[in-house]
Amino acid sequence: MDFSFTILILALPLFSFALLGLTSKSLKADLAGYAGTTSLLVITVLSYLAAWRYFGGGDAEAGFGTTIAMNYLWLNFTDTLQIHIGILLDSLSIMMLVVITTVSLMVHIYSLGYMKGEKGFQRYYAFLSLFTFSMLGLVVATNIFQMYIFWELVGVSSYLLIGFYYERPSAVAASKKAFIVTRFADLGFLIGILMLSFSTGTFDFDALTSPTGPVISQPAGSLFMGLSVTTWAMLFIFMGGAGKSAMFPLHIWLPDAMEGPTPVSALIHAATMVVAGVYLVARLFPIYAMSAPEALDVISYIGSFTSLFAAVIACTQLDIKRVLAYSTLSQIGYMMVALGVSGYGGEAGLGYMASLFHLFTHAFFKALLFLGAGSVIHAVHSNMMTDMGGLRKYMPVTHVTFLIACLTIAGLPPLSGFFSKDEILVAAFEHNKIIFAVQWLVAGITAFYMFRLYFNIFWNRTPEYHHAPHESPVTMTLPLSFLAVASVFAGFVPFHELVTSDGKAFETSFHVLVALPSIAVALVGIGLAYIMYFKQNERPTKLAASISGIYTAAFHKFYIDEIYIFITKGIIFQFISRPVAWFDRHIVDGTMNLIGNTTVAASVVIRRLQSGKVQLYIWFFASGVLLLTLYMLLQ
Amino acid sequence: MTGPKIIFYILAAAIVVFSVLSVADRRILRAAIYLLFVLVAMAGLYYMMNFQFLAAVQLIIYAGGIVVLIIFSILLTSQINSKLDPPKLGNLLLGVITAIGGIAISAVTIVKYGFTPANQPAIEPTMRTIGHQLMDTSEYGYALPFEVIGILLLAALVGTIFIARKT
Amino acid sequence: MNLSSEIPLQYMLVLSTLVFFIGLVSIIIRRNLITMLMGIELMLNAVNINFVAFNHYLFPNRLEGHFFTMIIIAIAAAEAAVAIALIINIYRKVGTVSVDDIEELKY
Amino acid sequence: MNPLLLLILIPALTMAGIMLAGDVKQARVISAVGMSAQLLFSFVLLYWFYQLRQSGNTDEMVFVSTTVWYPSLNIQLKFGIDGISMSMIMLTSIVTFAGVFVSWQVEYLTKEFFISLILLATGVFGFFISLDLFTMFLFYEVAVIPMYLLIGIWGSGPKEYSAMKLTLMLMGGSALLLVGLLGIYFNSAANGGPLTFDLMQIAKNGLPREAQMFFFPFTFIGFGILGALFPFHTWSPDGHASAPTAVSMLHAGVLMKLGGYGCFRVAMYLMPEAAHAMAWFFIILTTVSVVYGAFGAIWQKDLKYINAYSSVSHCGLVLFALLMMNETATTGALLQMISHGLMTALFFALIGMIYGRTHTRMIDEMGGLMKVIPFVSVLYVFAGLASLGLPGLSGFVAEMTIFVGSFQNVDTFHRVATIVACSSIVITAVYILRVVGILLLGPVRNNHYLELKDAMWFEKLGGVTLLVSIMIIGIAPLWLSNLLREPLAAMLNQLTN
Repeated sequence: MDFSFTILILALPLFSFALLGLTSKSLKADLAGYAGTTSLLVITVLSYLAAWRYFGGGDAEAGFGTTIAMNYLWLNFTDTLQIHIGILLDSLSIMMLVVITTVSLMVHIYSLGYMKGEKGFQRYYAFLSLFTFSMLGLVVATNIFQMYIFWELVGVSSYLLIGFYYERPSAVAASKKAFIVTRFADLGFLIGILMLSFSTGTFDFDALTSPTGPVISQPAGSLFMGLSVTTWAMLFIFMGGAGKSAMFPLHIWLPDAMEGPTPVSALIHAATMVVAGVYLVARLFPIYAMSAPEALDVISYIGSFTSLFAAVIACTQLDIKRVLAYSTLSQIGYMMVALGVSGYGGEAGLGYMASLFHLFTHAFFKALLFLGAGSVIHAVHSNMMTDMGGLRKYMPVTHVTFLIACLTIAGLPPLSGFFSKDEILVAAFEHNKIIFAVQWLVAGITAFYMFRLYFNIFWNRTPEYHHAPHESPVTMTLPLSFLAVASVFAGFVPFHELVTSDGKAFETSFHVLVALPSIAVALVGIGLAYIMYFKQNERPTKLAASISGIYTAAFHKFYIDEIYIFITKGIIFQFISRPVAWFDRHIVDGTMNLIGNTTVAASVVIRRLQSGKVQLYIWFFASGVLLLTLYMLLQ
Repeated sequence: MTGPKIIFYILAAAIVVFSVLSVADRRILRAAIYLLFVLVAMAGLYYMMNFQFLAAVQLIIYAGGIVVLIIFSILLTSQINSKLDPPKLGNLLLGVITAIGGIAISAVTIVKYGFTPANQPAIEPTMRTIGHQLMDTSEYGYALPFEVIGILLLAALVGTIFIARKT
Repeated sequence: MNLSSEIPLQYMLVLSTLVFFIGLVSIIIRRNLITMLMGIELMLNAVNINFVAFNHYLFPNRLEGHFFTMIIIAIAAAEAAVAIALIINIYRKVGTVSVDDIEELKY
Repeated sequence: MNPLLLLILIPALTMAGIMLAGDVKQARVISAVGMSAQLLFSFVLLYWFYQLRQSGNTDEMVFVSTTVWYPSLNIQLKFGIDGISMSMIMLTSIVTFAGVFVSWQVEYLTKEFFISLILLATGVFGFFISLDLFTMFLFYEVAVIPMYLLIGIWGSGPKEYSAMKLTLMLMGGSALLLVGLLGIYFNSAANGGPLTFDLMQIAKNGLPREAQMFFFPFTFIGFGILGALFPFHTWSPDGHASAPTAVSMLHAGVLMKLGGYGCFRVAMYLMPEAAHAMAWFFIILTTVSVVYGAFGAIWQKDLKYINAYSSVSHCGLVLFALLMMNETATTGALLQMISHGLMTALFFALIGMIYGRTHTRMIDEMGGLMKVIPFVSVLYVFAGLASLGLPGLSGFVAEMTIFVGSFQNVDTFHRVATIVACSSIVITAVYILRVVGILLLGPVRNNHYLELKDAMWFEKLGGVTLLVSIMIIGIAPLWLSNLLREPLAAMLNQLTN
């Protein structure tokens, strides 16, 4: 099969970025938006075409293979370590292509309405194109270094988009924070790459992840602190993934990243970029599963903890986008858990499949939630829950789609969230009961905070609005409707036949024992939320007061931000950077000046000899000659 | 005591005495005149050593030229009757001690060193020989130094005019 | 006429030494520029005596010392001319010819 | 005639032309034309170079010409280039070209300014094409001396102090270097043959081990001072802060590269045994440089200081990679030289533009420039991103090559040093984003700034030239990396045996 057309998938957004970036203001705003959207539409079609060809042409029983559509040498380090820029197509990357292009297209369309009239509209679309390009480049990477390259590009486009409102100091700070935190994580990623590539002599995913290849079948022998070099490398690489996917304790940038325009949050900070970490682990999964199981355990614990931690915080936040951000954290935690508890191949790879399944469904419903929230914000001009309420009358489409999304994320059948979450719980149940229990609990909390959000926005008391809120334009409601449909039906995609750890299909079975309790706990969560938030009442405040310690801590995000600020401002700036600057000025430079000053001081002393008294000079000269003569005579 | 010896002693005494006087006298014009005597006595010394031409040059240039120049400049820069400041004691001590030390070192060296007297036949420094050698470019010819000196004198001439002219 | 039988070379050399150091003393103790110049002339002449004497006593077959002396005399003339031009110029500018007062170029 | 001589001749003619120029305008135009010709000629040279290589010429050096200049000491005028010098020449002509345009508005003693600037560039060109240590040193001095005048006359702030400091420290470096070079010279005959300054000849003959051990530190530190080796880097912040824009550009962009180039071509290439024996010490110094410079930059408030410290960090990386002594790391070091040269030149050009408009370089006095002077600001963001190693811009290519290369050394010491050096990419991000955040983004702090004019055509031309070069390297690095790598195999063979 010929997949050479896929090069357009990379080329088009890059071209549209260059075009929009270079012409910027000279292009009319509308035109820029349409140009960007059109190019994305083409890309979406191409991705679907690729998916259709790929899955249509392969045989699920025998397993889908890997196709390298193109591969250009970009830079060579040594004879074996070379960076190629290429396109690798397998079930994983095709799935990601579909998700990214779909959500991105929706966001492009949505932004036509949402961003209308904003200053820098062209810039916005240019950045979106850049992001799309980077994200697509990331998922089709043929080698880990190409992935790193696009990983960084994704980071910078995220930086640019978060800081889109660059005149707002909070946006600037948030973008800076996001970039630096992920950059710190990328340092780990880079070190991991260096270690891995050195011990294996290759960057190529093909060679790295082939179960029969040299990398996995010949595990690195030497141990360091009880773990093999490969394990360390994989842990470092996971650090990069954790940074991008905002796993605890590198999660702090994500809530702040909500300073960006809402569609951006939907695209980057909910559906696509933040799952790059999951994608990374999935991409290298064979190595994790076979050469570094300890690393996999770490991943599952971190994922599990993050999901619980974030869910608790989400219950207390008032900014609706932040609630959604913490919800994203929590859901990505789910995906990580699923990967962590998975094995490789066949039935054992259930977790892997479940993780990607959840990634898939989550992309739709979380994008929907964000876009819905954006629609609400667009109408109310505020992010705060306290400024909202009773909006169901004003915004019917938004209301319905938002409700669907909430039900989906709560995991009620037959919506897509139920299926994917159920698979994850099954995988966890089979692997580790404690993790299962935690995830089960989190499912309940998720339902609770989502419906807290839902009730607070669309029901509850109706505050005084300055202008009556109105439904969003069709450019915004259309994507909402589309995503709602996708959220409902995405669960019926036969993932276990398409995207599996070894590419071969396997059978999944429905576990009543797991499914029923999870539905039950979701219903309990929804019920609690109904009691507390459906109508305005005193219960929430009372409850908050009764557990004020935990509540305040959660409300302040468990003070992680403060710890970070203490470390960066307090320790790195004040205790390293400032002394270094001082040291440089006063000690190093001081030494140099001291040398200079000593010379000057010495010359002040010596110049006294040059008195301007000619006769003295003559005497010096004459007596010098005499002394020399005497010396030579006496020899 | 032969004739030459007597003449030498007289000349030597004149040279030393007048040099000392020229240094010691605080009236500057007199000092210049003492210098003139020293130079003339030296011309006599050259004459004794058979260098008549050199003696003549000494008389013409030094006695006739330089000393006159010095006297002119004295007249231009100071009063006839004014006396020079007495030397500073420190300078005097330094100078005299250095001079005595130097004289001692040199004299000892000179006396101790055994000069081998010449055994080649002497040539007469006649005007002809001098003229030939001065214009000669072969060995023992001094054409190049002669020309260089010419240029030097020219440069000095120009320089002097340049320095001394009123701006 | 050959003096070597009458007067030893050393006499000449000692004489020149005496003159040389008297000149040196003159430079060191006198502060008037013209007197200092006279001291220099003395020293030059002392050197001339040496040259001439060496020529006469040790190398009578050549005229090197003779020519050296001539050249020195020429240079002395040039030097004196330039020096006196400078002295007069200094006198015009500063109003004195004492070295103690002319020390702007120190440091 | 050797075409390389044109590299010196064109600037010389330009200088003569400026001298004859009637007024300021003519002087400008003549320098612009001259440097454009120089740039064009470098491209032609590159083309010829490729042609020669393609026609099967595998000599280490091409375009070699030798003239004995001073026979009794065997000093030769020997010129020749390989891939490394070729790329350095390209770098120099690009930066000089941009520099001339950026200094378009110099008002005071314009002719003299351009003459000094081009004289400096001539020295650099001469240095890169010389194959004779003596000539090399000569051109090195030609490049360093005009710096004093340029900073002392056209600088700002405490310019005399800075000019003095910079010149004296670099002269101190030269003194060490001279000792080193003479040491090499007088030992060059130890294994037979006459005493020589000829680089290739010395490399072939080899130097005795004791001589290497003694003179390597002199040579390395001598060049290292110019390459801002810790702790001899303090001339850089002060010097750059006071220097006029184009001078900062040339200095940080090109002159500092002389240091790295010299360290490699002279110190390490001629004295491999000593280089091996002492590498550990200098690796520690350079690792400190890398991290220390980056941390130092965080606390600065003056734009030029920030960039100067960032240069310390980046140039530290150059020397660090050179000392790793393997092909990949060395390629990375050379890439980093070029990348840093372009990037830092762009930085200084932009800082000059900003300073020319706001009359301050203190970041906390400015803010929101993005809104006021978008062109300059966008270029600044690009320069910043290149500096923090964004893929698609040159910094990434260089840094990654360095890190991958350094990681090829298996022992723990090199590993730890590499990881420490890697951490600089995070710190770099911190200070770059800090500057971008305070300086360009956020609300406009000073209402006067609202009336500022964006870049003029000549400023745009200068800036865009640099940016495009950065992007070309960043997007398609393979040709450059191959160009640099080509002579390395032979040279590193020398180093490892």
